[in-house]
Order: sequence, then C-alpha cells, then structure tokens
Amino acid sequence: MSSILFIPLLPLIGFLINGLSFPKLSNPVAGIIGTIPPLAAFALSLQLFLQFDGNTQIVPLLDWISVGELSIPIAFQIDQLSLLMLLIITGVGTLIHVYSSAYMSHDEGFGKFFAFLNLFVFFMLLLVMGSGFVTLFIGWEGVGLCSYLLIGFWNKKNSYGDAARKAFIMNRIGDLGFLIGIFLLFQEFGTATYQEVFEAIKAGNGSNLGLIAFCLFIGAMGKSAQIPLFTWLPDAMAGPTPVSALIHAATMVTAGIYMVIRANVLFEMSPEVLHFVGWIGLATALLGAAIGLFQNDIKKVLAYSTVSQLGYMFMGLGASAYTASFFHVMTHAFFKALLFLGAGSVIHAMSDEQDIRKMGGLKSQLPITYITFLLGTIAIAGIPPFAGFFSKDEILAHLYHHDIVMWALAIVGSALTSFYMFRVFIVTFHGDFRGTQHQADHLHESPIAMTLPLIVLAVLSVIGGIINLPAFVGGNEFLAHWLNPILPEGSHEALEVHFASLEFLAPLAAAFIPAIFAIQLYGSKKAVPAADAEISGIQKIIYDKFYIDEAYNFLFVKPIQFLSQFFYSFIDFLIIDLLVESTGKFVKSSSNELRKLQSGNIGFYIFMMVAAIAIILAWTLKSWIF
Amino acid sequence: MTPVIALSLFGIINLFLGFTFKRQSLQVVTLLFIICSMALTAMDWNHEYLWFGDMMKTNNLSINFSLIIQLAGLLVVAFSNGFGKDEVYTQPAEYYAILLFSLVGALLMVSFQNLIMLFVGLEILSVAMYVLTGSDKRNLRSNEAALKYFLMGSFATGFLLFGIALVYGSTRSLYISGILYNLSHTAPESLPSFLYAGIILMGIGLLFKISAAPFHFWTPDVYEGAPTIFTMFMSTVVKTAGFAAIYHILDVTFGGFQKNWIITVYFITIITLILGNISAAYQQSAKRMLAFSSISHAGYMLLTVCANQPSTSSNILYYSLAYTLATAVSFAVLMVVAEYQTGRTEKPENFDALNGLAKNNPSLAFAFTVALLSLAGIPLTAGFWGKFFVFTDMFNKNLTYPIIIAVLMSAVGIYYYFKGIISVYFNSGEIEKIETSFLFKIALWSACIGTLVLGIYPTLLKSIF
Amino acid sequence: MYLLFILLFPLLLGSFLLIAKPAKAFGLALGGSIIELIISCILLCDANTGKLPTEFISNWIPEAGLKFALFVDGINGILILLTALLVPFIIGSTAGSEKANDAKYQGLILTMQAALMGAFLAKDAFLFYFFFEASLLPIYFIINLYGSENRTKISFKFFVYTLFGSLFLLIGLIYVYLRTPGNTPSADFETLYQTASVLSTKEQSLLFLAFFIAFAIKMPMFPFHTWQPDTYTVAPSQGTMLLSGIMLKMGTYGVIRMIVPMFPAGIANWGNWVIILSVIGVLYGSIIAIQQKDMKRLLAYSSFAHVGLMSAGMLTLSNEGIQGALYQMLSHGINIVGLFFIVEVIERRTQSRDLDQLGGITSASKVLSIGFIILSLGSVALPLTNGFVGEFLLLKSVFDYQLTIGIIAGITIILGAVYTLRMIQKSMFGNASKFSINFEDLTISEKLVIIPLCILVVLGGIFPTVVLNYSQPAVDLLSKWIK
Amino acid sequence: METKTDRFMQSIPEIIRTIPLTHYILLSSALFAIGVLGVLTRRNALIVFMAIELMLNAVNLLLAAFSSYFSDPAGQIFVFFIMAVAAAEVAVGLAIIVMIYRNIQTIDIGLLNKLRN
Repeated sequence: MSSILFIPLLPLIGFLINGLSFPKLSNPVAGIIGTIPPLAAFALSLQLFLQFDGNTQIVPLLDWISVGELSIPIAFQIDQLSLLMLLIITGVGTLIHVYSSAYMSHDEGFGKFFAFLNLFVFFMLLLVMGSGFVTLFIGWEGVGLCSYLLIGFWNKKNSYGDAARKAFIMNRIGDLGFLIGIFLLFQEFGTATYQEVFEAIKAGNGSNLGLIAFCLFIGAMGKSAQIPLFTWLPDAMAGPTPVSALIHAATMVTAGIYMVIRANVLFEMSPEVLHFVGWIGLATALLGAAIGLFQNDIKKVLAYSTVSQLGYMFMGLGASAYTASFFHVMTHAFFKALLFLGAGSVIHAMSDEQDIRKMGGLKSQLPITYITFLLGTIAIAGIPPFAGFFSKDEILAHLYHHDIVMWALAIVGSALTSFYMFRVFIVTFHGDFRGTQHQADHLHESPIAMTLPLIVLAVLSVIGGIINLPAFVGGNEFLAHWLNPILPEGSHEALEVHFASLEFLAPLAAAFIPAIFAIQLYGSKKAVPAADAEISGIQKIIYDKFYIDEAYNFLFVKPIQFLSQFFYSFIDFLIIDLLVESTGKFVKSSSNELRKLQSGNIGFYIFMMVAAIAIILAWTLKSWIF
Repeated sequence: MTPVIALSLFGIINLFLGFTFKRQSLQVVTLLFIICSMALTAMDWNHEYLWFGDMMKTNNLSINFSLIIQLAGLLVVAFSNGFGKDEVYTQPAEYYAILLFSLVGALLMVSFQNLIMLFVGLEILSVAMYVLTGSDKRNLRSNEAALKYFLMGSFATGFLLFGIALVYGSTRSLYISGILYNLSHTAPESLPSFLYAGIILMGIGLLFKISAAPFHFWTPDVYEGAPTIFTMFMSTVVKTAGFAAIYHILDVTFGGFQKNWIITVYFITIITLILGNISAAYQQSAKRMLAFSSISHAGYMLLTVCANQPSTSSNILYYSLAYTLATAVSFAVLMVVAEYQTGRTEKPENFDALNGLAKNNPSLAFAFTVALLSLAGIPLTAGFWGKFFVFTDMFNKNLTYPIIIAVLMSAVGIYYYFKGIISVYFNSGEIEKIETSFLFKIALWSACIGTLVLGIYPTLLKSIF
Repeated sequence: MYLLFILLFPLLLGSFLLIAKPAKAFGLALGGSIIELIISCILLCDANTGKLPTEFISNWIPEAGLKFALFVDGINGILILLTALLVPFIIGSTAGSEKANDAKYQGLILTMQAALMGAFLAKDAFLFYFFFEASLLPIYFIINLYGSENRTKISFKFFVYTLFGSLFLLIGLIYVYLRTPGNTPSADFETLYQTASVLSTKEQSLLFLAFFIAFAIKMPMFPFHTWQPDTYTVAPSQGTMLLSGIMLKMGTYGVIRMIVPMFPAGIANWGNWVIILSVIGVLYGSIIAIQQKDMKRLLAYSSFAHVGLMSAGMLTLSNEGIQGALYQMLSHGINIVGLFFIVEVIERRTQSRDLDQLGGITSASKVLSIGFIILSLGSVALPLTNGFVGEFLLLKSVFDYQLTIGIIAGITIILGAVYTLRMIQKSMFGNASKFSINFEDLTISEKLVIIPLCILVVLGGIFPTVVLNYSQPAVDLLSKWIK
Repeated sequence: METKTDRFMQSIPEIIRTIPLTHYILLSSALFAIGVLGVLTRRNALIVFMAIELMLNAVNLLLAAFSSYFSDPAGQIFVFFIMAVAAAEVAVGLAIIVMIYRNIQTIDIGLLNKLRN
C-alpha cells in the first residue's frame, strides 16, 4: 500500500532537494539526485506491475475539498491502464534523465533543470494515478505549469519566454473546457471519481453525456495539441531537447489520449463525439504531416510528426480501437523519444545548430546516433517488423473496418510521414557536410550517458511490436488481454487479416515507396532543401505553416489587445470616470453661481426676504383668498 | 430663575470691575461668573416651577438648553483671551458684560411661557449681537456687518411681532398655555383665518434668527464681517436659542396645526440644505465656508423640527451641543491662525492661510480636523450621531424626499469640510508655532475631547437630554 | 474578554505610536501585530471548541437600542484571521525603508487594523457601519501623507465615493432597524434578519439596492470601480496592501453578512442583474489588465477581477458560492499582499514599476522570482494553490446557477494566465534593462515576508478543509435564512 | 336717543368696539405694508429706520385694538414692552449709523457691499 504513495512522493522530494539547494549543489550530485527518483519509481512500478492481481486498488490520500454535500477527495487508483502509463512515464523518464545529465552538463541552470524535470514527473504521476477527474485535473494543470517552466528554461531570450507563455495559455484554454466538463459531471452525478461515475453511466442514468464528453475532449485537444489548439507544440521546441523528448513526445501530450481511454465508458455512450474525435485526429494527422514535409529545423520536423502521430492515436480512439491507440502511444513514446534524443545528440555535436540544411554527412562522425536514428526512422515510418508497423497498422486495420474514407486518407498521411522522416534522415546523415569549419572540427560522438539511452530506446523501438503482436502473425496480443477488463466488452475481437488483401498491402506500400523516393531524391541526387529565400508557391505556404499562427494572432490576440486599450481609455476613463468627475464639477459650478446670489447689497437681501414672505403668505392663505 | 438674575448682576459687576482689573483677570472673573450661573441652573434639575408671573418655566428641557448656551458662552469667553492686546478693544469689561447680558436674553428665549418673554429675550440677544458685531470700530467690514445685521434683524422682528399680534388676536391670550387652551376648545373652522398667517409670520421671524434659507442672506456677510470671537458666539448661542424657541412655538404650541405650516417649513428646510451646502462648496474663505456650514446645519436641525417626533427635543439638544463644540473649536483655530497671518498674507481667513498648520502646531491641526470631521458627520465624532438621530426621526415620519436630499447634501458637505483638513495637513505652508494662552488650550482640548467622547459614547448625554 | 482585547489592543498601540512617536516604532508595531495574531489564533481555536465565550455584549446607546456587541462565528472568524495574519506582513514589509521607524505611519497602520477588526467583529449593524466608515480615516491619511503624486485629489475622490456609498447603507440600515417588531428597535444581526424577512418584496428589492451600492463601491464592482486603480497606484504599497488585502473584504463580508440573509426576495429579482454585472467586471478587469504597463495598476485590475468573481459566487446563494467566496477572500488577501510587496521590492531597487523598463531580475535574485511565480500562480488559481480552491468553488456555483454565465466567468482563468504571465515575463525574464541591471538580492527581512506567504499559498491549496470546515456551520446557519 | 353723557358714560372699549375689528386689522396691515415698502425702497439708513419704527407702531396699534376688544390688558402691556425695546434698538441703530458715517461719510445703504459672494 505505502509503496504506491512513494511513487509520486519520490520525484517531489527530488524536486524539493534540487530546487532548494540549486546553486550550491555541484552538477554530478544534482544529476544523481535528479535521476534517482524516476529510477526508484520505475522499480516500484515494475514491482507493482508484476504483482498486479487484476483488481483495482484505491489508495485515498486526503479529503481535499468538502463543502456541504460536495466532497472531492485526492486518492490514487492502480489498475491495468495506470500501471502501463506508470511504466512508460518512469521508464522513458529515467532514460531521459540519464540523457540530460550529459546533455545539460555545461548549462549553469543544471540543478534547476533537474528540479523542474522531477516536478514534471511528480505531476504526470499524479495525473495518471488519480482516482478521479479532479485529481487528474490537478496533474493536468501541473504538467502545463512544468511545460511552461521548462520551455522557457533559457529565460534570457524573450522569444523562448513567449513560446512558453503561448504553450501555457493554449493549455489553459483546453483546461477551461475540461473544468466545464468536471462541473457538468458534478451536476450530473454529484461526484467526479471514476468508479462512481462509470457505474452510474453503466446503470444508465446521466442525461447530457455527449456534452460532458465533448467538454472533456476540448481539454484533451488543448493538452495533446489537436487541430485548433496545436500551434503551441512546434513553438515548444524552444525548450532544451530532453524536455521536448520527455514532455512533448512521450508523456504530457499523451495525457489527452490516456483521459479518453480512461473515460471510454463515457465516450462509448456518445458516438457522435467519438466520430468528431476521429475526424479531428485525421485532420491533425494530415496537417501535421503536410507541414512536416518542408520544415528545415530538425526539431520542428519531429514536432510536427508528433502532432500527426497524436492525430493517428485519436483516429484510433475515434474508431473505438482503444487498445490499438494505446499500443501506438507506447511505441510512439519509444521511437519519438529516440528520434528527439538523436536529434539532441546531433544538435549537441553540431554545437547547437538545428537547421538540417547546414548539416549533412554526419554518418561517419556520429555512428551510434546514425544507427539509432535510422532504426527510429524505420520504426516511425511503419516498416515491418518494427514497433511502428504493428501499432500504426493495427489502427489502420481498425479504421479499414470503421470508415474507408478515413482509412484512405490515413494511408496518405503515413506515406507523408515516411517521406519526411527519411528526408530528414538522409539530409542530416548522408551527403556531404555543409556546416562551418568550426562545427566540423568540433564534431564528436556524444558521450556514453547520451548514447546509452539511445541504444535502449532503439532496442525498444525495434522489439516494441511484441507487446501486442496480432493473432494472424501468431502473437498472443498481450496488451489487448491486459487492458480488456477496463475496456467496454466487444472492443477486442481478433482481426483476421490475410496477407494478400489490400488492407495489409496498402500500408506496406505507403511505408516503402515514399522511403525509397526520399532516399533516391536526397541520397543519390544530393538534393538539398532550398534556402528560405527561394521557396515559392505552395511550398512557401506549407513552409509558413499555412499561416495558422498569423491567423490566430489576427483573430484573437489583436482584438483582445484592441478591446483592452478601448476599455481602458474609452469606457474606464471617458464614460465612468467622467461621470463621477462631472458630478463633482457640477457641484462646484453650481456653487459658483449660488455664490453670486450673495450680492452684498442689503436692498437685494430685504427684497428677497419680502418676496419669500409674500409667496409663503399667499400659499398659507390660499384657502382664504381663493 | 436664579441664573437669569445672577447673570444680570454679574454683568453689572463686570462693568464696575472694568475700572480696576486688567484684561486677563477680567476674563477669569467672567469665566467664574458663568460657571457659577451654570451651577445655579443645574441646581434646579428635575423640578419644574413657573416664575415671573407664570411668564417663564424651568423644566429639564429648558435647563438642558440653558446649560448648552452657557457652555457655549464659557467656550467663547475662554477663547477670547481678554480681547487681545491691541487698543481697538479698549474696554474688555464692556464686551464681557454684553456677553453676559446676551446670555440672559438667550436664557429668556429658552424658557418662555409667554410670547412677551419670547420677544424680550429675542430682542436682548439681538441688540447685544448688533453691538458686538460692530465692536471693531475701525474696520469698515465690521460696521457694514453691524448695519446689515441691524436692519435685517429689526425688520424680521417686525414680522415676528406682527405674527404675535395676529396670534394674540385669534387666540385671545399671550400665554402659551392660554393659546393651547383656546385652540383646543374652539372648533377649527370658527378660528379666524389670520391665525395661520400669524403662525407663519412668527415662524418667519424665528427662522430668520437661525438663518434658514430664504432669510439666510445676512448670515455669510455678518459672520464674515464680525470679529471671529463674536461670530463664534453668534453661530452657537443664537442658533441654539433660536432652535429652542422654534421647537417651543412650532412643535409644542402649534403642533396640532401642523398641516398648515408643515409644507412651508418642509420646503424651507430643503432649500436651506441645498443653498447652505452647495454655496459653501466653492468658498475660498474658511470663515465664509463656516458661515454657510452653519446655514446647512440649521437645515439638518429643521428636519427634526419637521419630523416632530417625541425624541425631537432630545435630538435638537444633542445636535446643537455637537454643533456648538465643533463650531467653537473651528472658529477658535481659525481666529488664532488669522491673527497670526494678518501681517503675513493679504487674506488671513482663507484656506491657504491654514496651509501647513500641522507641521509646527499639531494640536491645533488635530483639533481643527476633529471639529471639521464632526461637522461633516464622520463616525468617531459627535456630529455623526447628531445626523444619525436626525435620520432616525425623519424615518419615523417617513419623509422620503428630504432624506435623499439630506444624504446628497451631506456628501457635498464632506467636500468643503475636507478642503480644510487637506489644507491643514497635506498642503505645505510655513506657519511657526503659534502661542496660545493656557485657558485657550484647556478650552480647545476639552471641546475636542468632548466631541470625540460624545462620538464614541453618545449615551453619556443622550440619556439625560 | 479576548474579543475586546483584539479590538482595543491595536487601537491603543496605534494611538500611542501616533501621539508619543517613540523612536523604535518598527519593533513596537511588529511586536504588537504579532501578539495580536497570536491572541486572535487562540481566540479562534478556543471559541470554536467552546472554551471561550464567542460574544461580548454591553450597552452602547440604550435609547436607540444599540448595543456594543462583538462576536466570532465561522464567517467573520476567517476575516479576523486574515486581518491578524496580514498586518504583521504589511508592517514587516516596511523593514529597510525609511518608513520603518516612522511612528506616525506604523500608528496609522495599527489604527487601521483596529478599525477593520471592529468592522468584522461587530454583531450590531450600526457598530459595523460605525467601523465601516471609521476605517476610511486612517487609510485616507496614509494615502495622503505617504502617497505619490496628485494623491490629494485621488484620495479625496476615493474618500467621498466610498462615503457616499455608505450613506445609502446608513439609510437602509435605519429603515430596517426602525421596523423591528416590539417596542425598542434593535440593530442586532439576528433581529435584523428577522425584521427583513417580514418586509414586502418591493421593500426588499429597494433595500437590496441601497445596501448593494455601498458594498459595490467598496468592493469595487464593475460600474463603481473607477476610484480603485488610481487609489491603488497612488497609495504607498502598505496602503495598497491594506486596501486590497483586507479593506475590500469588508465589502464582500458585508454582502454575506447583511444582503444574503436579509434580502433573499431582493436578490431574487435583482440578483441576476448583479451577477451579470460582476461577471462583466471580471472580464472587463482582466482584459484591461492585459495591456497595463504599471505593475501596481495591473494588480489593481486583477484584484478587481477576482472580486467580481467573488461577488458573483456569493449572490448565487449556493453553499459552495458563499464558502468559495469566504475562502477566496482569505487566499486573495494573501496573494495580493505578497504580489504588492514584490512590486514594492522591485520599485525600491529599480525606482520603476513600468514593465517595459524592467527585465532579467530572476538572474539577480532567485528567491524573489520563485516567490513571484508561486504567488502569481496562486492568483491565477493553479491547482494545489490556495487560489484554485476558492476559484473552483466560485466557478462551480456560478456554473450551477446558469450555464452560459458560468462559461463566460470561466474565461477569467485564461485571461488571468495571460496578464499574470506577461507580468512575470516582462519583469523577471529576458535580459536586464538599464533599470534592473544592478539588482541586489533580497535582504533577510524581505525574505522573511515572501517565504512565509509562499508557504501559506501552497498550504492553503493542499489543506483547505481546515478553513472550510471552520466556516461550514456558520454558512449553514446563514442559508437557513435564505429559504 | 342716547344722550351725550351716555356716549360719555360708555367706557373707552365700547367706543372702540363701535368700529368692527376687521377695520383695525386692515389699517394696521396697511401701515405695516407701508413700513415694509419704506424699508424696501429707501436708500437712506435713517429713512429705513423710520420705516421700521412705522412697522412696529402698526403692530402696537393692532395689539391695542385686540386687547381692547378682548378687554384683556396683556396686549397693551405688550405694547409698552415693544416701545421700550424699540427705543433701545433705535439707540443702538443710530450709534451704528454714526459709526458708519464717521468711516465713509455717507449713510447710503446701497454703497455698503464690501462683504459679498
């Protein structure tokens, strides 16, 4: 029992130690203190995973808010889903901690960085282990805070700060939707803990479930960077690369998917919302892949690929293929973290150069990064037998049965994915070196602390597929069986796919053909993406991200600033203040007039007196006179 | 009755003492005289009797009123510190004597049972005031003020007399009890119609005295023209005596006929409040501002007279005591500062003359602030409770419109009272330490502490009023 | 007797400081306020467990039926705690500046505390009104003697504006007070509730307006707020802390103590408008805060937005709404005092509060930037901070009241994040401007103010039940009147 | 026929009562009005004094008439009081006028407007 409480407690303690003693601790000590908590948490989660006997454990922590009949506890819930998420977070987290102990070694904010990372792990664990939507919401906003702190880590440059603010505000917009969902839950069921809510839904009461699901999904859109609220993810690359790997690839962005899977009972009861989720996922996938085609910053490409992969996961959810999409979450965590860390080691080697047009031919100097990056690229492209193939194609298989149009567009998306991934791979590692001389002689393979996580992740990306090997290939579909108890029944019927069918061959083709085309275009012909100036036409539009950022700026930011100026100067100052001031002035001016009444001339005084007396007498005696 | 006799004798004695005693000792002697007469008045507490041929009556109410009037007299004499050194006031004894005689007049006005006594008391007080107003012979402003006061005063007395005559004509008696008896025993329609005219004319005569609105034109000029010490006397004693008389006439004798005069007095009160407060807002001279503020306070007190509730008399008492303390202190500080500033600035009585008072003489500044706060009616001061009791009375009679106007005007009032506080505390100006006599300090502090104590614990006096 | 003590002690100490002007004013004032805090805590705990009498009644004006009655219950207990808790920090914040040993300044702060304590402790409506207006004097003198340029005009406008409002309160109070059944009218809260419940709906709505104008100006509410930004910017930072930290709570406390139980019928037909008005105030304040350059003015508008939400929550008459408003008063008090202190620290070192002229302070002083971030997270209502509990309950109550208004009110958490993060970004991050180039780190006394406040923010966020359970019985009692 | 003596034997009040009361009231009101007009129109201080005295005497007349009608001496006593007080008043008034004359060599009340607004 107490070991469950220890899992989130350890990173918190790590954060406090590092945070409080930040400048005084030397880097290695801080690194160790920073890495131990996730490692220990991983060990504990593994032990919990192995001993797990199938029934969910609820560990109440404290009775947080209790007002009248509303009572919101903070409690942890350990069941199949949260255990897996625990493993991913702590596992990938530890690897990234090890990686960043080397990557950030020369940064003067080393201790602070580890403190924030530990805080992030704490909030992520809180999010995943929460037993109710409110505890989830605490973690939800907590990770938003940590992503703000980490994106804006190098706070000297204002643009990084703006990117961090943009991320936090976009998350906050999503969180508003989520909060409204929670309020609706309270209105409907009077409570927000999972078990009670889902029993009530199963029992059939609760009226506007669709609205609740929709509001919760708005939260997921904000957190997992879906169509309307995705522009913050590419800007989040301003943070150090391990941050992008941990937060913006492996864990935080998958919180949205975790929430939908957790609330699958709710979403199942509102098919139109699921349909909406599917289409949003598809649109995001296509958009992300399209923009990723022509990006020249290595991290931007990976960011857009994350956006599109998340789109795939939501497509899986749309087709209520919860297991497939969760499987893709796991494999994506492995190979995307790998790609990001690889990119990090490339940037580290090229002394902070991120533009792939200034790289090339790094194959010889960075052998381990080269191999691991290759394995990652193959995995993400969905080439069998790597993990990416199994997870993405299972989603595609479910899509095939769910909605053929969506399936076709998804195939196009995965084709684009493999094209831009191989484009980045070839341009960075093959061809001749285009960097400056200074970068050339500083080129060196990253130290063991960085390459070890790369290798581990590469291995996981390769063998990741066995977690949920489909039946027709002879796999035991471990993940499906594992998640079955918490998923709605009937969602796990074995897919019989015969090899010769279009359903199997199309994804393969979508993986291989664009890869060969990219290798041929950039590898043999040594074509180099054009410099910014000469991009023209459609390529320019796509390169400038379809001007979405500018549109948001024009639609939202400018009007609010104008409104603020208008309120402040016009309404506050002119209308209300003037109203108040004018009463004061009116009194003063009228008093000036009245003052003149005192003319000082005695005749006038007596005349006024007699006039007044005359009027009064006339009034009192009116009955007598008239 | 003994205080009336005592005061008159003391006045005469004072005249003779004038030959031998010098200024300061005369002041002390007059103080003793007033204290002794206050003791005499207090002795008659709780038993009523008629005297002077049933023309005068002493009961608790009249004793309270006369105590307040004598207290005001006491403060004035204390602040007067022997009418200064310069030769203008050559005979301080005369001024002290006149002050004592006017106190006698005020006492008569407070406890009259017969309209003759009302007239006589009023006249003694007014004539004494005309003399005091013009006492600064050299200064043309004081002469002009005296003449204005005299003309308007006697003109108004004419109306008062005409009113009394008509009332006498219709009720066949000059005794208040007689009038009440006749009014209650004759059928209202058989009463001659000029009775109502009589009531109104008497009311006008008295309203003039307390400077109610249409008849207030003399007040600012006279208050500004007269020497500050006498203005202090006028604004406290005359107003309190005036209100005692009005209450006695309108609420006691002609309470039954309220439906005839209520509309007129109602209307006069509203104009007094508006005119008094608004025209005070723009005043540069602090003295004129205080004059207008006395008009506005007359308006507030008239509100209770209109309301005519059982608690009206005690509220008038409380309000006039609070008003007297506050006005006495503010005029005293103004007098001292004006005296100090006469050589230095060309307009010694303006607000600018008060700038930066707090720096070197904090006690004067503090007293002045407490006085102005009490006049403005801010809590912690007696003025607040004065207004509070007035508002409760008005509510009992549910006169809704005057309440709104009273509230609005007291908000305006805050403006010009705070102009004083701002110039004293927050504006910068160079005023060195002003020397004040020992008596002056005692009087200032006792009045100021009195205001605060009454502000925090009003039951002290409200229970005996 | 404790009740009388916590009212009279600051008054006596304050007036002693004002009159005698001792040399070591700072030590005296700080010590006094800490004693006050200890006694109040003892009182609050013991009164709750019944060991101490919760009431002190003595006759004040028997003729008018007014009693000098003080009492402690769940609702005003929180506010007494807030006042007692914040004043030591406010006095502590003068450490190091020339105001520290200025006896007049410390005296005024303590007299202000006494007036505020009086208002919260009062059991008799007129005693509440008495302190409600008396508290205007010390703050008026603080602003006028120690404020920045053209303070006289602005403080005078503030004074007349608030006093004008409170005159309506006086009329309303007298009206109800005179209607008490039985012979002697009494202004005790219980009897007032009794009389008000029997009034007709028309009377109740008119009285609701009269009461509400006074508290709306004090809070301030949307159309009556023009005095607030100027006064907050012109007042010395201790004055602003007193104004925003405690004094504005008198307005909200008044609504809970008087309007909610006395005029449910009035709220029935006017309440909806007022809630809409306050939600407009929330958006209006947040939107203006986005573009503000002066940090103090920005915080003024942000506190104006928080108050709007509080008043909306209260007027929904739901249990969560009132409890949320009470808790938000406590947390908003702590957050806003902390933020104003940080602005004071920055201004002390860089002589400028203009966001465009600041930057890069985080490299110079770590404790300041962490404190600043924690406090602003508290005011932006991040979970596990005290702001979240209050904001959550308030938003929930407004949401249950009406869906659309709830959503519009919810936008405040987005706008709140926008202007707060912009403030942090412009002042803390980026590279140091010529103003904040040699920004020396915090002194011990400054740290002693910021760190406890940050701890309170976090503790308030994790263990709100302590306060919520404390105020629950009193709110239940109150809602009995609403039915 | 009533003889001369009868008329003589009638007491003074009976003689006065032969004229109805309203005539007295009207006469004294007229006198009073003339006094008021005098105060209003004249600019010379002395003339104004005279007008005020006229007003007072009008009241005296009225009082005397009432008292004789009601054969109640109080009214007439009041008349004496009024006369006495009026005398004192005039004395003070004239003193003031002399003082003003000494200062500005004129007693035209129109010129006295130094104290204003």
